[in-house]
Amino acid sequence: MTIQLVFLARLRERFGVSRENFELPAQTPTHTNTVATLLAALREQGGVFAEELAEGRAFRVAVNQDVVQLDHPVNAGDEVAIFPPVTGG
Amino acid sequence: MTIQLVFLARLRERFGVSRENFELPAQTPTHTNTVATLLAALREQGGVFAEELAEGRAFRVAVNQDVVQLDHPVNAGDEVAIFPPVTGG
Amino acid sequence: MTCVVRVQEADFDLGAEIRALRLGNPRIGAVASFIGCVRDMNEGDSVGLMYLEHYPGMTERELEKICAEASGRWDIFDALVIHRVGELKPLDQIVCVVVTSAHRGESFSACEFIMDYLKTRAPFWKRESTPQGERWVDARAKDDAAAERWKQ
Amino acid sequence: MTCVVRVQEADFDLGAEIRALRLGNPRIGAVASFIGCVRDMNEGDSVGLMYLEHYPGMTERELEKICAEASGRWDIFDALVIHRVGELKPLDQIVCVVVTSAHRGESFSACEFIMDYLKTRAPFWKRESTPQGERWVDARAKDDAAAERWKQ
Repeated sequence: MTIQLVFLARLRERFGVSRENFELPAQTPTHTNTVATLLAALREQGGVFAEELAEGRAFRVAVNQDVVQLDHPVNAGDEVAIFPPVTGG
Repeated sequence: MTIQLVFLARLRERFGVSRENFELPAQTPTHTNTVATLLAALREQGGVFAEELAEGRAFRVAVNQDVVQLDHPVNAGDEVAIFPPVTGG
Repeated sequence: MTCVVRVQEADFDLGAEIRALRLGNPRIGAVASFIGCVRDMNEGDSVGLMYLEHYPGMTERELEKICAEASGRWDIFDALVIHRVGELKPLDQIVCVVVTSAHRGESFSACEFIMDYLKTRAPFWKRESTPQGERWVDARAKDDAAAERWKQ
Repeated sequence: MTCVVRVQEADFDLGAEIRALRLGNPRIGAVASFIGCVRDMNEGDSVGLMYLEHYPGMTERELEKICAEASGRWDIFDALVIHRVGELKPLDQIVCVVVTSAHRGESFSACEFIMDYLKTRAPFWKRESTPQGERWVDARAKDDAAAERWKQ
């Protein structure tokens, strides 16, 4: 299944991309995609992805523009944004 | 001894005067003038003074432009203002 | 800390006051401000004209004391208080308070503190004209409670 | 309750925004407002240009959610948030929040609440140019603590 990834601010610069389509293994009765499975798939790319998205690093994930936790489901067509803690105002 | 009385807002209107000199008995070794003795002297005038300055009525007293309590001394030449609770802003 | 207090009949322009305070102090990161204005309703009655009386001399001293207290409690750059007196009508501005600081928490707290103390300590009195005639506005217990909480 | 959110590169005029909100609502008795601006120093380094990035779409939604939460907690008439993005320099305005209400307590609380939540939830990121080069500003634990206190 295809989702749309969005990277912002420092992570956009580190990954060198702001928006891209990403292929996740299709869901099956025994495999549900969540933020956690997506992050695992991204880390498998190695390099800056493995580094910046390592557990314990400070980043946030929004699915369809709502900030969510690791167990939140990820479905085909979702927009999943990954970004550093916010620093506005 | 002479002090200067200032009445403001509703009390100015009720007493029909905004500023006047007032004679208090001179201080002696056994008699000290305070806000309390001044108020007693004003109440003795009767009428609206007795009514508006009765104990339990809501008014404030400032001596030389500082709000004070009943036991604050009053000396010759002091400016003593009596006014309702404030309602600015 | 700079403290400016003005008691005046004339209206004021909050935007211009803030620009003047900020001009030339690039350390200011936060500006909290408040405007109090005349509503056309109070205690259920429609209000026409309003008259604001004060105690000249004491008013300015009290406002300066209030600002000095705020600057003793919080790290702020400026405190500005403008309070109008005389005749006012619905929609008119009555008072503004502006506080500047490096970070927002200090300016918010100091601004609200100044307003709460101003409402209970500064010698201003409002007289409203209603369809039932003129009346002096009573002090509100709510204002005393608002000022009281800063004593904790 | 009216909630207006604007994310824009252009500067804003707080005085004009307040006048527009007050126009035609004579029930407004209190206007609390806040401006955040670029300081020329941050974390001890002098700052030149600053760049503000955001997440279009989500930003507006978050700001509207923050304002709706404020209006659920306090009795307010209007909440206005303007947040700038793009290149900014020292002394530039970054953000303003304006809240109107009948009495002052509600507008003060709602205005500070909106700023505290904005700082921790709205997807904006600051990148500063310092003499040592460009750097993304780190989130401040102090901001998380400020937002946390409203959960009591």
